Amino acid sequence: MGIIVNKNTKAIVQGITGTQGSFHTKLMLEYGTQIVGGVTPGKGGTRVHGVPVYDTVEEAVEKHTANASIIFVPAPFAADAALEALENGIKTVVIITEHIPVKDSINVMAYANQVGATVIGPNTPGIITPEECKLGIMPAHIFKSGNVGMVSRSGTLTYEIAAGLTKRQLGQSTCVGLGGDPIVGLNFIDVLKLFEKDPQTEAVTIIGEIGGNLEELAAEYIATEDYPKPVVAFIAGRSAPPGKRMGHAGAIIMGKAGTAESKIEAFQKANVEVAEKPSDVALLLERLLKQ
Amino acid sequence: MGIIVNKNTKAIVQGITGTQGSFHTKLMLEYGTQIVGGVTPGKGGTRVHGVPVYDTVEEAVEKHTANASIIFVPAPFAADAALEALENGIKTVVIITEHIPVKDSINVMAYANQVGATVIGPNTPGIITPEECKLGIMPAHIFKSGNVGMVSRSGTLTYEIAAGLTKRQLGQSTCVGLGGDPIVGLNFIDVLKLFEKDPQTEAVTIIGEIGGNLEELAAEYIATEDYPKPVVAFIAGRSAPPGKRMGHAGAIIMGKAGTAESKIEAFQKANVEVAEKPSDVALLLERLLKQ
Amino acid sequence: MKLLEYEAKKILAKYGIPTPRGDLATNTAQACEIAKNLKPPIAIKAQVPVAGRGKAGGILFVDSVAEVEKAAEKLFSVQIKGFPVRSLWIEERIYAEKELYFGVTVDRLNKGYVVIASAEGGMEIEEVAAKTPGKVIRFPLKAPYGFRPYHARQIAKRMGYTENQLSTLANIFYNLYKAGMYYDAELIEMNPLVETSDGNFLAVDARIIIDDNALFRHPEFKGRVLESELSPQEVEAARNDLAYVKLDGNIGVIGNGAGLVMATLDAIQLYGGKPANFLDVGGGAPSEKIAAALKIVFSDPAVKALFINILGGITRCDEVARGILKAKEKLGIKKPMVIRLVGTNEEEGKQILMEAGIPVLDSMEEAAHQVVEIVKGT
Amino acid sequence: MKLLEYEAKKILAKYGIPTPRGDLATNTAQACEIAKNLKPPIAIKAQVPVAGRGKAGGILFVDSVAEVEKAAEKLFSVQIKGFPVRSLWIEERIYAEKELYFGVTVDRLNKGYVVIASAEGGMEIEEVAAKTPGKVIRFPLKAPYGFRPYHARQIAKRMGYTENQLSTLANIFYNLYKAGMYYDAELIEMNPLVETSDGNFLAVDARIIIDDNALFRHPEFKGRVLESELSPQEVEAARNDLAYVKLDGNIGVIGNGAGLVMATLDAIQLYGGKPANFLDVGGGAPSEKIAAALKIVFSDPAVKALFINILGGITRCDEVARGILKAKEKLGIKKPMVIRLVGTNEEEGKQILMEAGIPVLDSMEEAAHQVVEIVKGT
Repeated sequence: MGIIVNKNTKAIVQGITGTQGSFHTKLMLEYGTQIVGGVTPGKGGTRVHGVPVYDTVEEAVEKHTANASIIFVPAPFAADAALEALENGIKTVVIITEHIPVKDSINVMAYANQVGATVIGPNTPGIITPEECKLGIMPAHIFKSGNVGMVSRSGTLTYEIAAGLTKRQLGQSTCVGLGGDPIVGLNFIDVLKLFEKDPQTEAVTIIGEIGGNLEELAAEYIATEDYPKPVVAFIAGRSAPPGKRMGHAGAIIMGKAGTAESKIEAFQKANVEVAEKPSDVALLLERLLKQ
Repeated sequence: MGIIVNKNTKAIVQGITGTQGSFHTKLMLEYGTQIVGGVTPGKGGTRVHGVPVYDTVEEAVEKHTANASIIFVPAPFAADAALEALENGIKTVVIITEHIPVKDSINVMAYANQVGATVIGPNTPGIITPEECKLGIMPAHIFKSGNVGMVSRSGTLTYEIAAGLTKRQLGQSTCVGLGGDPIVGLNFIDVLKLFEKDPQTEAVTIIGEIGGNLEELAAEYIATEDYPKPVVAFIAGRSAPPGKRMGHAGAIIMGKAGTAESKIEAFQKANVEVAEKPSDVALLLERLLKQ
Repeated sequence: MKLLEYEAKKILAKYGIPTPRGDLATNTAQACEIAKNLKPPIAIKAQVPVAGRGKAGGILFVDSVAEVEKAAEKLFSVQIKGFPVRSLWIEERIYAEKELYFGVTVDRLNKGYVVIASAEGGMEIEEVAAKTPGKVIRFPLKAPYGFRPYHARQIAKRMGYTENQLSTLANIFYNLYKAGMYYDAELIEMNPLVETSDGNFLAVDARIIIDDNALFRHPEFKGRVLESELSPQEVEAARNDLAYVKLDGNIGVIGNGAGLVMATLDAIQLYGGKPANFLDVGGGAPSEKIAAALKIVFSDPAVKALFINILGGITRCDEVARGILKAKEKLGIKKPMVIRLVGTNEEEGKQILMEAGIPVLDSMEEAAHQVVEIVKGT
Repeated sequence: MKLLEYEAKKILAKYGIPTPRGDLATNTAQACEIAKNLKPPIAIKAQVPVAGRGKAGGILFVDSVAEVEKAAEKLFSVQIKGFPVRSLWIEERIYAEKELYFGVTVDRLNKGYVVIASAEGGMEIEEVAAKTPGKVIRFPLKAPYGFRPYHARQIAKRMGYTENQLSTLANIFYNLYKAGMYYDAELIEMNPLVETSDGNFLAVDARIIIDDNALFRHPEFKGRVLESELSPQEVEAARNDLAYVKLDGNIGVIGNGAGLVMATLDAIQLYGGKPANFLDVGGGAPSEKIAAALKIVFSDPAVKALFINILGGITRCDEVARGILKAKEKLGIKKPMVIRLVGTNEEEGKQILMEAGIPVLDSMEEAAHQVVEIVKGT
């Protein structure tokens, strides 16, 4: 099971003929992900690692009843690719591409909201439900199926922590990379809600970092909703100097939020254990899961 | 009763301080329409014929729980006014203004559709449910409450026919002016559906004219749905020379539709009586209602 | 506002859409000069605001630069569908491997824009659409999202294009849409959009009609109205904000509201008469506007009698009556007038006219009948 | 990309937003020349890309044209928050009856733009927001509809304005929004937007930050990057597409992925060390990029040892190892390095380094501990 993607997910790869698209298609196929088709305008009729390529999402969806898409399309065209997927009925869209203009991302999220679809990213390593489905660029071997739900804003730091969990035999239900951009499709709370309903998930780890106030809001949510599963947080950036705020407007929106201090305090107030080092996450989870 | 507006309608007037807005506010008040407020940016705090004026629809709706609006705002700003009404929860918007750019009207209709609101016009004389509510600029004295539903694309021609009905003691349930623009909020079929459900309406008259294919579509609807109330149609423009089509695209969309001949033929095929002269409408209705 | 071919092509070029090499000539010498820089064969195209110009002899083809002079002279000397030729577009003639159609216009039913495309374009596109609707793609656009690059690719794909041609064509489609939206076009179309033997695409003809109501957003077109293309009556009507259309009968018609005026024309015809014009004074016309309307109608020598049909709502009958008297006095009108006047300030209006000895009727149909009889009697 | 005040004001002026009369000077003589055409008192404002410039002495006010020279000379001779002053904006000083705030920025939570406005703007706006949140209007915008003229009027109204001022202010708000959208601004703000004693409004200071990811849509800013405002290391990092931030410690850090690098800095600090920098090589860095990263870090004389923390995903450990050797050889690096290398092609990478006599660790925390101990020992 896990959340969002599982062994029944049938995905297409948009931008499949590019270097990254082709390379990761191979890795995702090797992992067992059902990649049913690829899309690159002008390359319809070819194949990439055996996967048929189409000119439009319309055709790929028609022929393969795909329900998910992973996007490797270059930034200037990535939002258009996401809208193409959404308009053609794809309900899970993972946008790997980084450097997408924020205005474009805003339009994608508004449209996704309107059609009731889930967008992961942009600028995300993707999502993996270990041993079922990997829609992303994360190194597969560090994950293992289990009962810890992971949700994170960063890439390699997540791998670091996931590898630590796996090493201690703490498998993962699903690991979601929210994406590093200011505008992303999911926030911590969205994913917490999904983990709450997922029977496989018995504990959750939130990997946050400085900037924004989504960690603070997640902490507040956990406290006010009395979140029923144990949560361990890790926040990167404790040693960072006071960040540059985005003008007065940024300061007004954020108030005191955004620093590691503010985030850690918020989690502690919500009775969420905060790991000091990446390797502590596994130790804290072990203890909580034993209780 | 009637459709769309009735004695419970509480309306605001957008552009109330303009010449037309002020003049027709007076006439609508005299007719008994509940005009609860007016809106003209920068004129908040004043009064027009005793009606309080606000700077924003937000305030007017908040203070008076209005549920309808009639717009006299000049064309370049009229679409914005309509969106303001729709966003503030107004569910019936009558746009009297003519010469609104079609691109603007398209956006208004899309938004109205999204929020489930009814737009009448633009470029319409408005709507009247005689002896209950007049939201429009039609001369009131020619109307009389009764059981004929009227729906029309034109202004004075409707008055001509309404006056003819009233003279012969055929009162009207509601008279809807669709508006003369290419993009309007309601079409004949929408109004036919409403009249079907209205217990007061016992017969319907459709007043069409050359151009477009909405009359043909209405005829088709009446035939295929076996419309349960008698309908009489009048089509203006029998003597018009073959019209100028809008490029190839127009010709492709319309096919043979658009001429008076095509429309009359369509109605006759649907067993709808078509009046030869405006005064015949009353005669045909009389006969049908007696049956 | 209809743009001429050369104006439309300049806009297309600005949006990166390939068009044949060419330039505009307002006289024969200029036409020859332009032709020298082009590779024959050459097309010489009359710039007139009408469709079907090709069939009407408005486009000539020549095989050498030497022949341009004669062709240009010929076109400058004729009228195309009633329009004098004031300028020519001289361009390289393109041989089509295939003629496509692509356009964007307004779709009443869907309350939005619609894209129309066909792999079988050209002059016969309407017939293709009528006979084999399956060959024409109708793609309604959803506001406020509109037409996006992937929609353009879907259409190019459905038209049967692949590989580089798919992307090239999709770009042309998308750019045409952008041009249309920027210019508030009610219609923007390329027909034919030609596919050449080497697989390239060029817009060989293009048409743009700009939404008159949106001209306030496009001050660059201010003062462009080509009065020379209108009849004197049409110019006068436009100046007075009156809607006037010349017809070929002998009964002048003035009314308020397009629907009512159309119904008035119908009634005249029903009783065996022939209307000389359509003239709508609109709503709330003051006496000066009414007087101007009379002047325009009577300036047509074919008019033997006038029928004025007013149903006063915003329009006040007394203003109409005063306008009629003003015009009668000023122009010394002797021809018969039949006047139907009801509605706002009806009594006052009737009184004014009756005092001047002009009878007024209540029924439009009776009045129509009467004016037809009068003209029959003349 | 942060625009300087004068660039922001030129954009505002283009969008019809009133700003004080003024012009840009790149030397003192020019400043005096500009001042001659202004009505004193005059404000002389250093053009530096930092907030809080006023408090840092970057803005001087003088009461006469004669005093401009001295003030300009002074500003050209100082640094404001570390930035040399290369140009001055000379403008008429405006006395505020009231200082307002208005800005548009990106709101993560609502996944859209948000308008922020306050009738109590000025330098203390953050404090106003923190202490009396009710005095600050937050107005989230709904894509794709965005901010419309009536939203602007609603906000002006909520700020307490009526009559003509309401419309004037709403126009300013709406135009600022349009400018922000056109330029893909992550932030566009006027602070203060001044209401003068005669009831007019002027944007006395303005800030625009353009979304770097959208610069491909704005070729007009190409080549604008003010390298003179960056340290040599930052310039070198930008050229190599590396994310580098100078910190004030003595342990150099290189890693892949911003989160991992941050966690690495945290670990160093946890064990009592002080990081000298943040350097993220990003994903899939080839050996040349790794070598460039080492060069940048070691060009900082404060660095006593280097910690390289690589968790290979797209990044290949063998490439990293080769890059380290390249740099070591080329730069003759003698300072100690602690390397943690796991993930894709880990074995190959380890082998390459071990053959060169460089030890490799598996645990980032162990490695962090080790590098701290090494530096303590130096």
